[in-house]
Amino acid sequence: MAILVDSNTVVVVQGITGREGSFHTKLMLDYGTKIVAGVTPGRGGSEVHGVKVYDSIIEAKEEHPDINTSIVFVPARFAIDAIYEAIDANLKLLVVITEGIPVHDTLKAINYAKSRGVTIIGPNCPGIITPRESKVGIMPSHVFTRGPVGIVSRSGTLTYEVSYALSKEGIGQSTVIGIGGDPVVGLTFTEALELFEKDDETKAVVLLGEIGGDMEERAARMIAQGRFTKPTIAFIAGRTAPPGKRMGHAGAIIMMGMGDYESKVKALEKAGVLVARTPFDIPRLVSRVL
Amino acid sequence: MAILVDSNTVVVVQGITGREGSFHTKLMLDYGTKIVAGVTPGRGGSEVHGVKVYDSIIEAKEEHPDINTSIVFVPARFAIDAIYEAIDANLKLLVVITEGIPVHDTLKAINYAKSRGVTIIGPNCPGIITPRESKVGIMPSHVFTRGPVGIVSRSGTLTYEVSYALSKEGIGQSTVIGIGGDPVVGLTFTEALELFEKDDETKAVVLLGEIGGDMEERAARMIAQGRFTKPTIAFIAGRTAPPGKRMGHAGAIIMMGMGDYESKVKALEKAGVLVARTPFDIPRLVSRVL
Amino acid sequence: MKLYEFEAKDILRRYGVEVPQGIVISRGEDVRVKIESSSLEPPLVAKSQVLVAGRGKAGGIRMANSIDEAINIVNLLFDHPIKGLKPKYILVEKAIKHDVELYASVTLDKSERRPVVLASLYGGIDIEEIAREKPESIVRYYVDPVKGLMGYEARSVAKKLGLTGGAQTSFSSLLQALYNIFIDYDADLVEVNPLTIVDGKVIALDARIIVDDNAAYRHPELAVERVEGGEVSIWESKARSMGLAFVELDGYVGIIGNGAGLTMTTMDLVYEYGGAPANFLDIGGGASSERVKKAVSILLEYPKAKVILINIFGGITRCDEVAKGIVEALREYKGQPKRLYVRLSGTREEEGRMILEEAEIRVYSDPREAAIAAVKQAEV
Amino acid sequence: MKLYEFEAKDILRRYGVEVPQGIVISRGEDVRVKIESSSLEPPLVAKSQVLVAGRGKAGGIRMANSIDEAINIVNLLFDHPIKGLKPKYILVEKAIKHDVELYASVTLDKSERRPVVLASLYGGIDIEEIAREKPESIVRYYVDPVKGLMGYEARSVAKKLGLTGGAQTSFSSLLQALYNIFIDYDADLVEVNPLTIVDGKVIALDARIIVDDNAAYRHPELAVERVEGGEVSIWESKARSMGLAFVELDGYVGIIGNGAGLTMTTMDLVYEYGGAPANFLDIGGGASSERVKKAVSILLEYPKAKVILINIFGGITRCDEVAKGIVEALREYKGQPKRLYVRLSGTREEEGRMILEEAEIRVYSDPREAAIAAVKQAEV
Repeated sequence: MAILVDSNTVVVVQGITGREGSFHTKLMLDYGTKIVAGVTPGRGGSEVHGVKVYDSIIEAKEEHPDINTSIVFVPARFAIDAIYEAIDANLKLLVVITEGIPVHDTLKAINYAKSRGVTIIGPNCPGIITPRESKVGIMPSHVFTRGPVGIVSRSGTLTYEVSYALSKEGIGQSTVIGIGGDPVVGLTFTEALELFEKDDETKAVVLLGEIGGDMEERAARMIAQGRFTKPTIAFIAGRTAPPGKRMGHAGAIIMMGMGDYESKVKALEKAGVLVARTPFDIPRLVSRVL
Repeated sequence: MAILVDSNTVVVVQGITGREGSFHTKLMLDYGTKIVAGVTPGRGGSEVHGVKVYDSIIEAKEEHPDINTSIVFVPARFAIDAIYEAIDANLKLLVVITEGIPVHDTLKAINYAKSRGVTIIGPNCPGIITPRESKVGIMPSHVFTRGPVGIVSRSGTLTYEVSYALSKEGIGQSTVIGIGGDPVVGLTFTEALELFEKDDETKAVVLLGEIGGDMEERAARMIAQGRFTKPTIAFIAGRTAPPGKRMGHAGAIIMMGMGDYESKVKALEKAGVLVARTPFDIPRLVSRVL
Repeated sequence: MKLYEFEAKDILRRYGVEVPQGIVISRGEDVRVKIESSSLEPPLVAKSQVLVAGRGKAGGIRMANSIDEAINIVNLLFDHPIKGLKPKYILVEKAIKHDVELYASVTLDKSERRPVVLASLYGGIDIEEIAREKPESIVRYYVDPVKGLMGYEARSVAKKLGLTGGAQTSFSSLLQALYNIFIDYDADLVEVNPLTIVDGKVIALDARIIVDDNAAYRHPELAVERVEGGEVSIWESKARSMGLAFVELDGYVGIIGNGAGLTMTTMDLVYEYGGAPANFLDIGGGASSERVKKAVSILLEYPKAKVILINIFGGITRCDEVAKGIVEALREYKGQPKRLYVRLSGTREEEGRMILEEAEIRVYSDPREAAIAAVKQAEV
Repeated sequence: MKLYEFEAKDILRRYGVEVPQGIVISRGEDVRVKIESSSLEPPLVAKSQVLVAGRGKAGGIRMANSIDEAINIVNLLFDHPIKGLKPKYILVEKAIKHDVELYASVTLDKSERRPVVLASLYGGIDIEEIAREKPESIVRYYVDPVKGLMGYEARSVAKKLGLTGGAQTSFSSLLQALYNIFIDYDADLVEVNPLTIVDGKVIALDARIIVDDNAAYRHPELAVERVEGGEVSIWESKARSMGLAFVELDGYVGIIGNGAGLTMTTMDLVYEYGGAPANFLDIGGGASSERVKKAVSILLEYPKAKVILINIFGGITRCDEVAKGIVEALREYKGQPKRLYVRLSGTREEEGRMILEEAEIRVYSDPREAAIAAVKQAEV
């Protein structure tokens, strides 16, 4: 089963002719991802690693009506346009790799996507992988193996670290999602947990958080309320980080008492989540619940 | 039966403390319209013709949860705010009397209303009346009588003229709607016809148009396509008006070949509509089809 | 509110659209000093800044191949009336050599209740003819007003026109700029006609922006002195300055009504009974006696109106206010007496009727009777 | 990008918010001339314009009861460092006598993914304490970003605070202005704290606007010379000028990672094995060798870092680019040699490993081993 991407995922790469777009198109193709088209305005007609490039998604869909997913490498200033184009073309999943998108743009795009029933992963994220089926992202493929553990993470590289550690211990993954490091992202922890809850293949979930924000607290609340029922192991990066920079008084007022390491760990443990002290303790904790 | 307003219509008057708001509240109350509250920000607690005034619709609804309709007399600069307030308060029908609302504001309000399933009549309109049940508008009551003819009109005063002429001949009206004279209005001819089509009481419809725009042509197309099937009598004001002022080339390109008297009459007659030469010919034509 | 070409071009420039380098000279300024102190080099084009259409055909646009010629032409244009009105401003621009003239605009399609982008490869003064004869050559694109015009949509319009490469990119940026101006300025119309493409870059050669009068209060920055005119008679501008909708016509029966529909119908009736209306004058909804007084006073002064036919069906308009206004206008009027034919119906009809009858003005309840009587009297 | 108080107040003024009459004096200007030529009359308040918090407690705000006193105070403030940094601008304002201090702001609630209005009757420097102790005294209102903040919504917030009459109207206009600024300026925060109410009219006494750095390119008008600083060490500002995320810490193990999560985890590991990180330095995703070179060069120069621990798990970052950057930084470095502990995994790991091993740098595949070795060496 797995969630969001699988062997039926048919991908268009937006910004395929850029440095990163082209490089990772090759790696995704090598992994077996069904990339059938690329889009770069003004570059229609060319080819990148054997993938045909179009000026627009609409034109790509005319020849490949089965496209249902986009991965976006378009530079930050043009990213919102690319995202709207993909939503308007009725794709169902967008994975936005681009870093540095203005947060007001992200907000608009996420609102628009929600109103059209589209899922956005990211921005500023490593993407999503269902091992042995489809990789729509930029993660190093070799660290993943297929198995019963779902992973959802705010940090890209930490995801690789943990997946690698699990794989080395013979524990595979159903789907691994890096939701992105920006302050506002399309798919949140709780939304990812909802999807994992419904996925029979996923027997346990690893949640990789960070200090800041309250996404971990929200996940903890969801688990405490019984809306997510599978065994969960968490790690929160930043235990030893000094208190972060603050944004005026408003940030402090909104986040009152949330966002620091202790708050997150306390909330998660209270909800019955096993919290690992280092990422390398995760495989042991996962084995315990499987 | 009738359409949109009837004895279940419960009204809040927005801008009730203004000159027109107060004057017409009295006239509507005299007609029997169920006005249970008025709203003028900052004037909450006062009374107008025995109607209690609130600072906001939410506060009015707390005491009168059955409010389902608003009539808006608020000055043009503040009208969009009043309209949004009424939509957000989940009212179902808004009658906007206010003249001089910027067209971009109207556009926004209409889009928002549509997305929330709310009907807006107007702006810059005389309102709607279902004789002997409810008047939500500013029309002179005595010209209307109850009967089988629905009227939908772009012109306020012409509506009174024709209703009066019909009533004098003993032909009553089911519901009479002045959709408003602004270039962009919430309820159009075709939308009104859809409602009259479903109303058993309405046996024939009088459509009062004007030169300019293509609302009459659209109504004609609807009738020609069989989407409105009741006998229809039309009058188009402006037969002898000189060609109007034009707005750049764009207006001419959009309206290419539409909008003038001949175009409208031709389209309507082709669709089987009886077109009256003067408003005073209408009763005779209506009698013919009833 | 129509903006002058130079105002429109200033706005376009701020939205990143390329327009020819130019300067504006106001009436009374030293033309030579202004041109010589600018960095403009010939060939130049001098354009009379008026708010009426047909300026080119009326000789309001002239080329100059030297600075001296430009100075002469500007002086000449200041004295050259366009549709009866001399310009207050002249725009002097670098002339742009160009081979193609395209068209682009954003306006509101009032029937669809959506903003629409119009674009064509064939711009210039014949655009309407092209729209009639080759409608398929004009691309229409409806915009979702909640979303705005996204880049990919603008590009699809440019591509549909057949533009490629830099021209496609530049043209789509232009469309997005026009759309943003349309929204930001509460515009009825933002039109660039013609525009040209030089080295893959769009240049706006002429520009037209009309701001919604109802929203003008939001744009106090558009404060340049504005001379509406040329097409408008002194009577029309007099009425407009009082906020009344007035159109001068060729007949002899002066007409006042409330509401455009009823006023037009009153004109139709006058024709029906063999007369000809001298004007269209709509006092609008809810007119005060003061407003009515002004309207009646204008028609009393207006020489074309031999008689005055007033047709009022009161809704938000109150007949007593109308009657008061009529009586006051007559009281103040010192000129040649004119006969008034007044029809009153609706809100406060009785009160109004009493006021008028006290002033010995006959009140009709059937507008046909009033129209017939007025036409008859006017023919005397 | 944080705006200065005077910039924020300029913007507020343009959005119709009343702010005290005032002038800005830049370092180097003639203070006497500037104040005397203004129409300011005592009592005045002089405010050091810095981008760090806690200015009031650090003596950056002073009252003056005469023009001469104001001149003295301004000169004094120019020489008075706030958190280590002397101001470049001083704002001199008419002092507003006031009894109440309220709070209002618009920011983005990142969890709700919605803009939120915060308002309280109890503003001033203790607002956070109030938020903790009397959270119910702060009104939060979430805004539908598609619709914006409508007047009726702003009024409901003002009413919830207990404001009535003119104060209610004025406060709701303020909230709408703050929201519009929030949107128009791509702001992370628009905050007025405190504001006061005099004769039913809101006056913003202080103002704070933070523009999203990622959107700063859209606001070229915010071009005043900006001295970030005070709280930021020279190492931090050096790293930032190269676009690197750097935080100075008190330990001795220099740290470079890719991605905030992994970099923080590397710090956590150093602590876990008994060491203490000298810094946080995240090279971000997809760093070029040039960027890596800059990061490594900073840590080589950075005296607190006795050893350097580099932890890279390549995704969009390529290990070969990282390796090249490290080698180049070492090649150019002329100072005291430092030991590097490099962990490489992921994209192009093998290529990276080869480059480093050629340069005789040991590459670890387990970050724990690298951390243990680095901590051990640093303790030598």
